[in-house]
Amino acid sequence: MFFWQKTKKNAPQPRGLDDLNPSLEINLHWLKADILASDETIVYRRFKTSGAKARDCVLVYADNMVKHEFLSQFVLRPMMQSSPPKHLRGEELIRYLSANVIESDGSELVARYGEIGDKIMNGVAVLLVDGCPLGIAVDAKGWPKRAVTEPPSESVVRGPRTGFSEDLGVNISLVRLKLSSPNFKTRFLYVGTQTKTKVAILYLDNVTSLDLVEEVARRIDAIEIDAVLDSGYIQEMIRDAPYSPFPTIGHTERPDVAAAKILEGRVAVLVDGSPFALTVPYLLVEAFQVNEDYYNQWMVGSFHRLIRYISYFITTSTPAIYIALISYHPQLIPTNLVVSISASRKNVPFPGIVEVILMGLVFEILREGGVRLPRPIGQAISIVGAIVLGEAAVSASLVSAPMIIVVGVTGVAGFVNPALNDIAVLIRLLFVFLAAGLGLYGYVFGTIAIVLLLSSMESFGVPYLSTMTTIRPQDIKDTVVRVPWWQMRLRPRYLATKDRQRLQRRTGSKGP
Amino acid sequence: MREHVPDDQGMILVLLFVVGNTLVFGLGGVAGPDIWLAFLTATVMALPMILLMARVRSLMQGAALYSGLEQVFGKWPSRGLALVYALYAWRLSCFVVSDVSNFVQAIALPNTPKVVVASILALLMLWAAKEGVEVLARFAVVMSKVVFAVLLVTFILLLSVANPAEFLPVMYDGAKPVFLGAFQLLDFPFLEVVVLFWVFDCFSSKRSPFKVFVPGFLSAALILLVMTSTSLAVVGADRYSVFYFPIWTAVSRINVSTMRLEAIVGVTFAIGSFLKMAVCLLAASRCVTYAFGFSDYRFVVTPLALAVIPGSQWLITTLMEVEKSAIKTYPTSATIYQVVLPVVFWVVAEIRVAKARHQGKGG
Amino acid sequence: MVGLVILVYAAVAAFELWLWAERPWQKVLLYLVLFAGATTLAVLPVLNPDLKVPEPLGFLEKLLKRLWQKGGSV
Amino acid sequence: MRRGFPRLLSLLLVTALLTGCWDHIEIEALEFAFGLGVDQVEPDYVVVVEMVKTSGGGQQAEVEPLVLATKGKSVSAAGRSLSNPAGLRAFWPHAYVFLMSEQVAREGIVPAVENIVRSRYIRSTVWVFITKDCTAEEVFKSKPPAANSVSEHLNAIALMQETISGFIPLQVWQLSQAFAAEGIAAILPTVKLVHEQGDLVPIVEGTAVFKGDRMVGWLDGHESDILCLLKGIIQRCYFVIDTKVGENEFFPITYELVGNRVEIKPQDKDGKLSVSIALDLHFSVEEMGRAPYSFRDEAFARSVQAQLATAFTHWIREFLSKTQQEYNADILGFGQLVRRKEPQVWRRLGENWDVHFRDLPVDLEVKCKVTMAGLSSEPLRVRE
Repeated sequence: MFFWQKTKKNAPQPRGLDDLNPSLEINLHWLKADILASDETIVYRRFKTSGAKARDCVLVYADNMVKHEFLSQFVLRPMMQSSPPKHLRGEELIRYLSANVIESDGSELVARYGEIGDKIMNGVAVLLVDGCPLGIAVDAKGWPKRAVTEPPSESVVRGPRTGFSEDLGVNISLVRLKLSSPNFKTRFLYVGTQTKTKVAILYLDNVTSLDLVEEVARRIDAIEIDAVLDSGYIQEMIRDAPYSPFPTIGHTERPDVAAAKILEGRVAVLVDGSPFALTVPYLLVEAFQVNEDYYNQWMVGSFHRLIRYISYFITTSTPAIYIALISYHPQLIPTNLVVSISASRKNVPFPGIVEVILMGLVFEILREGGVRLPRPIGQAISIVGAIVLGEAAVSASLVSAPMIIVVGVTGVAGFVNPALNDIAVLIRLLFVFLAAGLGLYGYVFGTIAIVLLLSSMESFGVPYLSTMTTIRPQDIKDTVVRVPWWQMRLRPRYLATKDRQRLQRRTGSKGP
Repeated sequence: MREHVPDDQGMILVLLFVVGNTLVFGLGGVAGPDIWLAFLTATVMALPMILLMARVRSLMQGAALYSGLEQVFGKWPSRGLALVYALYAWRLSCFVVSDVSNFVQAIALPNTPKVVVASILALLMLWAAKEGVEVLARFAVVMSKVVFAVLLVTFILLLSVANPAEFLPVMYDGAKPVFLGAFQLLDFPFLEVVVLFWVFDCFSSKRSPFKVFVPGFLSAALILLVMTSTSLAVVGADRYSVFYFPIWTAVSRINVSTMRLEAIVGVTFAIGSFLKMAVCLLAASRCVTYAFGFSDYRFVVTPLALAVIPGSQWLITTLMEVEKSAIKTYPTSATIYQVVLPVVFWVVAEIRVAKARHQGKGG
Repeated sequence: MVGLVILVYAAVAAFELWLWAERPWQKVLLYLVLFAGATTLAVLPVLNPDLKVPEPLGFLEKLLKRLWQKGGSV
Repeated sequence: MRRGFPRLLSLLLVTALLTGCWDHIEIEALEFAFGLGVDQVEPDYVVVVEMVKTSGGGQQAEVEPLVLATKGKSVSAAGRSLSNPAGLRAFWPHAYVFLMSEQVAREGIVPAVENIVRSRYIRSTVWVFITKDCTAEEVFKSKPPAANSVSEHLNAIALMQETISGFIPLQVWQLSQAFAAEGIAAILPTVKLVHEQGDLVPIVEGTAVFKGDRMVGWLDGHESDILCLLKGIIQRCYFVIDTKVGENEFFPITYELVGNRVEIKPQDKDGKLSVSIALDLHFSVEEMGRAPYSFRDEAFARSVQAQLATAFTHWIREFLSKTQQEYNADILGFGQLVRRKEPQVWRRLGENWDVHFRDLPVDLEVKCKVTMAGLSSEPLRVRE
């Protein structure tokens, strides 16, 4: 199915599975010549223990992946000062050192070259002692980390400021801080034949259906890929409806959002090295929900949400409806308007559809340019481009003035729903073509097609339109509007299969 | 693979199916000012048939359609029945496609060949029918919200120009026009619900056929009654039957400043009709495959849908014939499909089920 | 025109058959029969624009009409 | 997952291939027809069209009216043939008004109106007028002071009927409804030209009365107001009545009609049909001139109300005799009312309603009430 599966490397590392040799020199030779060959960031720190029978030791680690003070203070110093009993040999000696000398909290014994290689790559220092066929892996991970900051892609006015960072452990703890309950479970999986990236599945075991958790785990396990550099890889590999442009897996940079989704019965997937948590199942309504809806007063939140739906309608449909109206149904435009549109199009050489596509293209180019360029220049580009080009195009009679408004409104409305904005471009194009061919009825046929596509989609067994395809009052309380919290007594039924009670009946300060 | 439609979605499916392509046509025009009486009469007359259908489905004890049919009627009779209904459903689907393509041509696109609209519709319904009844039901619920919103707005606006005196005098020409109107309504659209018998695969409980069919049908009847009567009160009882599309005409008289609303009604009509034709196609495919003993129906959808394109152009060619088919129709075949066969099979089913129960007790 | 119609229908049929995962002969047979029917239906009206719609129940209709008229109502 | 993709692809492909642009029009190539007039039906149709020409492009749009007249075998044929001299395609759905000359109206308006009722292109909300003492062409060629075109001018007037008064605006669909209904005769408002600052300006005043589709007579502005009153149409018209105050002094006082409730009931007593009209009129006093009286004076108020009732009874009687005896056209729809309320009677009399209508006794009961007197209760007093 995916071509990279075929290029999977199945030639094993020559020495990877071999056991360590008692001789330190041989071990070092193999490490330098094979496992860790041609890697100049690896540090081999030679030293000796004290006492009558000083032993030769080497501490191997990758530079900048470890905490150097920690190693000096809790491994090197006690080792150098220690004098292990003379009679200890081999494995016994290693066990003694691990138990009595090394002061680190995370240490384990390693026996194979391959293991040593993996550990060192992950920021673990390995201590080898002459005469022992085992090494001690000391957990001294310490690489440069980003602080927990406010996520740039999902900023809020009201709400917590924390965002995920690239460290899996930190991320899990951020979610756990929100959901400090023994029901909160995590499960680890490792993905990537090269990277062995750690992936965590987070859920609440009294809310989420275990089938869902199993399904997620099964799909992640089935991934065979060399590397996972971001959660985006996993997102694309485990999603439903891969040919549909609509997202079927959600992602967020915010622990509060992840926690809220888990509380509704979803499963969150965190990937080491990625500040984006994935949440499944993902429904269409979620694209229109923003965490601030829940933090603000409910009427305000509902209004903003309504605006988001309307904007999406505007951004996908305005050009198509405009085209349909001016090229097929001028009778439907109010008389004054139709006269002025007609007048403003008098000297424009192109038909409406060419104008729409031309201007739409220019808009997308400006946007892309603005995104990729460094921020200050980007802004200048978009402003200059938009104002100068628009104005000049109208006075040069290349496009008509109403078209500038249509394209402008379309573009601006698109920014309201970042999650669906990329797809909006595709939908818009489809609608524009259909409207250019059959007028409003073409647009309607396009809408029917899109709704059909959406109705046929599922995300992890849950219909994609779930909350929109029901007329049960409880299930539509959190869709187009958000009713107040005291009204949302139950969790959504299509997700939370076990404990549906969100609100105890008598709690909540002012139930009506 | 069992396809299971939740009761509420099923109800909306029934509702939209009935309302579907009916919305713009001048139904029950013969009844004149007594149109509301015709609607009530037709509803009362249709209700036993709807109950009967629900009852037969309920006798199947929640079994899936195919196995349930064999269990209740026996293998060969039910297959024969399926073949007969395949023809009916397919023809109905052709009619609806032709309604829409004629409507679109008359209202908006006079120079566009009807085949083009019919082909696009056929393609869309092919897709929809292949996705199955679950997806169709979801589609129905999503779209129903648009349809309801449009209907509500147009209804309120129509009220402002409606003249209630148009309903007077009551029964000036006696009960005959009322009954004539009611018979028309029974045939199209009320009893076309028989098609839906073949569409639902299985129900969640013994009672849910009733929960799906009865409220769905009743609310559809109510919506049609309200919309049709209101537009009659706008257009005028004397002019109502003159127009091909009275509701559309009525809406075109609303002036909300300078906004023109009739396009929205046309759009609603297209959506409802689309659902209806897709459901009919689905039913036709299921009947055909069942008649030939296949459990999967999806593979015959494409040829049937492609047959609808010429079918819709051939069976009905002009707008004038659309009216004929919508209002005068084919009373004989309608009676057979909509009344005679269902009644016969209901009786058979009752007898067989009772017998089986008796034997069960005896054994 | 006729050739084009037949060509298009045949192409669609071939394309869809190619998409099938497995092709048991019963299914293929029914599929092809139905497709042939559809093609005929598409071709006939092109060949003969005045093709009448068959009314298999026409005799019943006439009978019924006579009965209605005898009954005096309608 | 293999099936979703080809389906979407084929959908796109087919729609792209199939959607030609048979009905595609470019909006800038259209010329919007705002008004249509028919001046003559026999032997050839004489049709006038008012269009607007748009020009400009860029920021400032300009709109100019353009009036073209032509002859043809039918309204639509003539209308279509106008595209040739205009050089642009006439676009009808935005038409505001439809005018017919008196000659057409006298000969029967069905041949002129039929096209409008049937047309897909012309909306049924077009205003219909009869031109009095002038042709439609003259009306379209006149110069309205404010609006861009005559059609917009007439449309604006029709929309302001409630305050302008003196006519009842009608749209095509209402006309066709009146034609189709039993027991009601059609009416149409009339347009005439008046001199205003050296220009001819079209105004709407009065009503043309029809019997069947032929015009049988006129009602002037005042009679139209009475008609309006009796039809229950809200119209805030002014009535200046010489009101008797005190001993034998008469002062012209201006009253504004602020509310009219009408109840028209057919009554069938012993096989004798009559119609009773109960009117409940509310007035506000707009202007009293030199009349030195205050509406705080109850006796005065009562006398004024009584005088109003007398005046209106008189006017209505005159109006009724004009419609019943002179025109014999049931423009108030008594017949329709009888049919709706007393279907049994209608069965008996409907056949030759004309005859019955001519001598139909009408009971009239007019109640008048002055409910407002502006902001001051006292008249303007001048100290001598």
